[in-house]
Amino acid sequence: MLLIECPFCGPRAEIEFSYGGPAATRRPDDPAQVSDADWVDWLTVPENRAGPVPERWCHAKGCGAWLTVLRDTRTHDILDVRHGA
Amino acid sequence: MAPERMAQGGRIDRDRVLRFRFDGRGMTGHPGDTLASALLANGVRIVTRSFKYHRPRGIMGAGVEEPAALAALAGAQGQGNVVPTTLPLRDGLEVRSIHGWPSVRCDLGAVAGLVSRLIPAGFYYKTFMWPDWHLFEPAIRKAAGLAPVPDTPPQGRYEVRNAQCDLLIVGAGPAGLMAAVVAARAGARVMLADEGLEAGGSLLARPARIDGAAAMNWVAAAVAELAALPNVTHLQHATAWGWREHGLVMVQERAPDHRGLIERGWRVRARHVICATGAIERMLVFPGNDRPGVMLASAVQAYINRWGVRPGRRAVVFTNNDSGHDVARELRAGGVELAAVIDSRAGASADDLPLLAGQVVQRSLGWRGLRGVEVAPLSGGKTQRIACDLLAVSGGWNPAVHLHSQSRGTLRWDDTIAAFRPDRTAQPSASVGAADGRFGLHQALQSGAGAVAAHLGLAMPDIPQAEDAPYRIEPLWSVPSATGSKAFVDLMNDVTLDDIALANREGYGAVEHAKRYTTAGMALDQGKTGNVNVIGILAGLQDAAPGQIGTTTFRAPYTPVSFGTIAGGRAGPALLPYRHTPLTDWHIAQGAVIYEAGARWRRPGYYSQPGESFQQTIDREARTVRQGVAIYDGAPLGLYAIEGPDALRLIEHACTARYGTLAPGMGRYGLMLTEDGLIFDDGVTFRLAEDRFLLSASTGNADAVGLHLEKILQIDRPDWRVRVVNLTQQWMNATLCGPRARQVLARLTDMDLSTDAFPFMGLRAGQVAGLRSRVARVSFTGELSYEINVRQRDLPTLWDALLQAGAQDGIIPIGSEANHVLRVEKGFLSLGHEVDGTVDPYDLGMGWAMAAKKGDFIGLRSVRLRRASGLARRELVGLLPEDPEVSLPEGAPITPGGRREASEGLVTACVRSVVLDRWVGLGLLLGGHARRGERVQVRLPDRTIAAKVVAPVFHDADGTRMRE
Amino acid sequence: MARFSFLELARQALSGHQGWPRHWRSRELQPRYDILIIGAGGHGLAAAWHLARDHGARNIAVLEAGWLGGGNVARNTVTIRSNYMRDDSIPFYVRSVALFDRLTRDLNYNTMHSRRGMVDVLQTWGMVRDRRRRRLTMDLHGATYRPMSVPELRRMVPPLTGGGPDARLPILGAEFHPDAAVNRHDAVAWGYARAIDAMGVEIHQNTPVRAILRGADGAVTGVDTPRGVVRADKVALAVSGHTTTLTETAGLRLPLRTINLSAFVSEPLQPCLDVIVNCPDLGVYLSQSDKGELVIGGATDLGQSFRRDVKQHVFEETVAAMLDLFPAFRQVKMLRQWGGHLDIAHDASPIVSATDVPGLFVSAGWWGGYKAIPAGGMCLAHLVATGTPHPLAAPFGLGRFRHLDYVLEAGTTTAR
Amino acid sequence: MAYDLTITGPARRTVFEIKGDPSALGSDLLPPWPDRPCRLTRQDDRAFLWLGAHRWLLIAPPDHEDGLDAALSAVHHPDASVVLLSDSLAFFTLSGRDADVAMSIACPLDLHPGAFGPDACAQTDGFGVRALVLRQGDGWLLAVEQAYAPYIAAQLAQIV
Repeated sequence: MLLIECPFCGPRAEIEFSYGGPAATRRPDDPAQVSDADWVDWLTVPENRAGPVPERWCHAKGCGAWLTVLRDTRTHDILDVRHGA
Repeated sequence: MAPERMAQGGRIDRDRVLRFRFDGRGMTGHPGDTLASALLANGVRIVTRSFKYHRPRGIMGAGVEEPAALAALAGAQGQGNVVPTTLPLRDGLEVRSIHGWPSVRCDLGAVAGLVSRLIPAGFYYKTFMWPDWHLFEPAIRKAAGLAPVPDTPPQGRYEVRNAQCDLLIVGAGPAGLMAAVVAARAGARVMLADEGLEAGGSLLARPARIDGAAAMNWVAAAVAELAALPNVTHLQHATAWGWREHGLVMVQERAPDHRGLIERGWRVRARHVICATGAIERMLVFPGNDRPGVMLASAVQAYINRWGVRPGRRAVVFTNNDSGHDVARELRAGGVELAAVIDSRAGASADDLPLLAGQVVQRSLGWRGLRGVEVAPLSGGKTQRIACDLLAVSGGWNPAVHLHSQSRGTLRWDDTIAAFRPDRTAQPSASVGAADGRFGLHQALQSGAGAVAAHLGLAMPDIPQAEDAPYRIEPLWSVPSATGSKAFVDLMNDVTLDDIALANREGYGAVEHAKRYTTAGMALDQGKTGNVNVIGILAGLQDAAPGQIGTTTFRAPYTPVSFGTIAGGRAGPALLPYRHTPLTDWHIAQGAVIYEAGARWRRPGYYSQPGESFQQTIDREARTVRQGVAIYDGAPLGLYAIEGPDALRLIEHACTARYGTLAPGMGRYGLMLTEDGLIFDDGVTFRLAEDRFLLSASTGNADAVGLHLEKILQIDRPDWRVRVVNLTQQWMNATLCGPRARQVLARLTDMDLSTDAFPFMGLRAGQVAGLRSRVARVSFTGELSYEINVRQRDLPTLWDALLQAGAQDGIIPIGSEANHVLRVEKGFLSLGHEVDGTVDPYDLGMGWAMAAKKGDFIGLRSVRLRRASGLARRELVGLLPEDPEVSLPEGAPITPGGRREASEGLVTACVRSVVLDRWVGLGLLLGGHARRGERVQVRLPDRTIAAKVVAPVFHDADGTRMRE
Repeated sequence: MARFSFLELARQALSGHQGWPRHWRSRELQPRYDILIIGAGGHGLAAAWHLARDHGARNIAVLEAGWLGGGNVARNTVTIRSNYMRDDSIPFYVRSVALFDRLTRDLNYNTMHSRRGMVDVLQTWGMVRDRRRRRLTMDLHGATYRPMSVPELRRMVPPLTGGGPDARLPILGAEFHPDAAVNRHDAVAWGYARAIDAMGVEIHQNTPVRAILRGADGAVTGVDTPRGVVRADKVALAVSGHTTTLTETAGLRLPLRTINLSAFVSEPLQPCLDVIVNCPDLGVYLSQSDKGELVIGGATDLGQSFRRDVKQHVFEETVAAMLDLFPAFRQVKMLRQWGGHLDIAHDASPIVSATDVPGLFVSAGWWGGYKAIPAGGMCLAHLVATGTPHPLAAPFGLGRFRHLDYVLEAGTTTAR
Repeated sequence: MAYDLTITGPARRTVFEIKGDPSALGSDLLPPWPDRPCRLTRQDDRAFLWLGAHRWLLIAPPDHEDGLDAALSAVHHPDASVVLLSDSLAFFTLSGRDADVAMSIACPLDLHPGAFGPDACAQTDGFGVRALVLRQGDGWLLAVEQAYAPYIAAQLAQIV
């Protein structure tokens, strides 16, 4: 069970959070202007490093903040947590 | 008194007698005994027959390391695979030996030992193949499994507590206690957990001295000091069995002092962990090293000093290190005749002992029990026999690195102690004392205190005075005579030196391969005394250093832990959360069959009446809606207030429809898509004011929709000025539906209910039954319908008022089954039926809900991309079985021509229509929109059913009934 | 290859088992092969076996970063089944189950294959509907579900005493899947390894691939390892969990993420469970091994992970779910637990495919990939040997993502 | 030994959620604004909790509802929402010598006085669902979504 340092609430157990998937780069403002290939890449290809990856967690049972968490997939070490993207 | 109990000594309460039975024989022991010490005191030598060869086995250890003996408890507290060395003796225990038939002393299965040459490691991979494994499997399975399966749940409860601390100290031996005292005095929040029945660790078993007095005096003082401090939680008989990420350590407390509680689990979140887990003695590998009477030297020491039990009358000690010499002296002091000390080290010396340096035990002698040993020089030469009934063996000591290793800490091989010891830590922690390979008593105290001082930034405190006994070792992984005989490296799984050699010869030399091929280290003891021997043996066979061979993974649990302790109070009715509406109890009282619908709400499925069949009930409820008036409990419907200048932008970004054109007081149906362009949810959104909306979500997705909207706002659009507030639990609705709904509602409100004043898709605030209400004219049944929202506390009042006001019109409550019929008749989609996570709005013929003109919204790009590829899609159709009295099973495939081949669609729903008085269905069919009028075949295993493809609506296609 | 049999075992016993040959050899790494398979796990070894046996390929090397059979083939719950939902998936798994059935004979290595069947315990009406849909679609492709009453279920699984009318989720019914089997997972890896070694395929353990090498034309030319560069025109990846780690060295991006899935076993008990019991509503499944251990699996961890560990709360959920149905197991003890990492595609269906890099093939996205080993290996071999997808794996090409034409087995895409 | 624990509830209290920009509200009805996250202030039986970056909860006795509603529901500000949520939460109290033990079974949060002082408040996990936790006297106030009240009551009843 991870211990995630919520910027508002402090360190909290993983069971307080909802997992929101890998953090993609910012959603294009106008997807219609994005090529098919780039859209598919944005939509389906996550960062999958054996190392730090950005992911979203919502502190759903706590303050409700959506967080971007940089977590090392080899160790679970959390390198950064920030509110929002 | 039991025959082998010494006249005095030991930490047992001799004034009290505990009576127990072993295989029917009455025996006695004392408080403070373990089952093992009591059995040994009663002269019991054989307690187990081994797994594969059915060899007799006795008690060899004194704690969790026990490599051979298992027992079973019968009666109310019955359980199998009990390790006698860790079970506190209780009055009335009914103990059985394991795996002996007809008895452990005379085991017919021992015939397996006679054919043992045929069954080396991995033999089953090479045979039992013809004609088929199934021919042999039942017999093999019968031979397997040591313990009977309990047939009733245990009497009592389990619980799990969460705990947090600055320092978790695992182990209350000298190093751990010292660490705890230093940390506690400094004011840190300390948790001390020790697997033993009482604190003291190795000091319990040997006559050590601290500050010039008996070491146990120091232990008692330390325990008392800790007990008096409010910042300390001290648990005994509590094993730290698993170390997870981020400082989470799992502890099993085996005997909590609490009524009705069998065991207690702890989830301990520790800022820092001190591993003071001690060390475990290794076996030595020689022929017959499993014969009852062969014991670990440390266990012999413990039985003499801690339990006042004489494990034999005439002893030989066999060691490769200094610690065996102390045991020899204590044996003599305990009144056991010391025949010889066999030390494999040529340079060993001890003037006070009958030492045979540079010699090894070639083999043990005896039949069921030990009668003597055959001894010879390690370098070869003349053998001699020495009579004895006890052989104390010490192969050296392994730091108990299990927890450190579970935390991802690394290990390194240390030649000076011939063992793996902790190297780098991966989580905030330190190993101290013997767990760190520092086997001296002074070293233990010093490292315990030092680790805490370093962590807390304190000056090194004064520590009590103690001596370090010398520890020198020369590894002896197996004696030369061990090849070609039964010299065990794993007793529980009956793995021999030859098995390891065979595995190595056949290519299974990697330590994980050897383990898996031979099963060494995979039994209940997880190889605590034998695994490093296996590594040493492999190193010898491969001409490598043990450090190059490496270890297998140290996996949780450190010792077996009951499933009850893991689940705690979670089992049973509290397994999963559930939700009640304010009316759930009413529904149950009315005899409704309760379904657990989406989001774990308990809702009525249908209200059966006496004498009615299921179908009759559903028909009655559905027909009442079509012809009269009914109500249903809509409490769980998801509801969100969306407020702020950018409220419209958020809704139009999240939903497919257009809302900018919506007048206040009106609502519009829309879909929510995933970014993959697939339908995720649907619902009606009302505009309350220019910048205020009410968005409804399906019951099952209500929580997910809230998360989704917040994600948009917090991640993608933090600049938007809009708030989302969850009203699902605040406002709850009862929905009044049917052609007479208006006249019933009119009796309870003075709102103008005319269609002009209150049109379809309108929302009006006012009083209903004297309650503050918001009424929405929406319909999920296709009939005139009013969704009356009141505060949660008011819903029962409203419900009663509606039933009373509608009584003269024959109002009834309906459940979700009837709702299903009504929505299918209308072709309204249902999440979980038509919407199975694979469809987009066009597939369902709802392209009209895609307001692309408004610009981008979530899912649009993907829908367009997918549809541009021109791939054929499965589309929503109506299905009329040719025989109106035949239903189409939900989920049944539609195949081309009804052939048994890949499907071209499926039936998503099929109900008995109350308006058409026949079965009607919905389905998803490849290119279905263009196939109306076609005849398709629903394929079942034993037959096909023909159905006609029609438009997916069977009642009031133009919607006048709900609009008028 | 010394043929295994009871007679041979008896003959070897006379010489103290000194005469058994190595099951696979250690050899010099050659500078060039026709085909390189990366990963000596179940899928990689099976692919090599099919390449050698079905396609006559011999000049093959299987490169393994650690010890052979040490990936997910060593850390799963040995559940072999074909109870899938979609026409795209079912035939593939039906074939895999059939190939598993004869694997012991094909390999002359006892995999202890036990076709004991699996029973699904159904506790919500939604799941009853889901299994009916599966049953009816599976029937089209020769896989079987048989509905079963609750009394029949309880007779078949005596320790299943929970789930009564007052339970949190009462049991509503069951479906029996007679095709399901368990076997001995290590034996599968070792049997393939021994068989391909005998056919001349080289297995190189402790040979991690650091990078995939491409030529000026973009096509694969080989791989870089600490033991040197190894050349080949065809490279196939079967490295569950590490697929993207390797493809990124070739500049190839794939819709995969790596997650951890854990399992655990109990202490050995006398036989009490003759079938695999699957409880989809509660998310737990269990069987009993021939050694008597209960082998229990549950849900995956949330979030990506290259750890092979256990998330405590996921584990607790699984145990609580099991105890709800098997309350007497409360006093049974857990003996061991472990994790394994696998990669999961955006649509949660497998990928057996050529890639945009000519000569580079991937077999990935196996979620429950143990049951897919024989057919996965067969299809990968077919693809590598012929350059065209095997019909059974045709739905699992990477091309499907180009048009977002997902194979949605579970009806959901992975979390985003 | 058994636990010394008294449980009351579920009960309703007056609850308002305030979301958005706090400067939009300047009501005299509210206790002072808490100055740190996950802290509360109290005044006249009312507690004012700061529970999220842009989210506050006002909790008051049941009979305060009408007065507060009249004053607060009128607030209409482009950057703030004030919403009556009294019906949304069910409140339980836990008191007795072992109330802390019961909370340690219910909840993973560190509730040690050093970590969770008298003015602390938090939303966290309680028996697997979202729970609001604050101190009340020597014991605890535990609030959950009201639909879960029967479930939580059953869970608490198991702690004996």
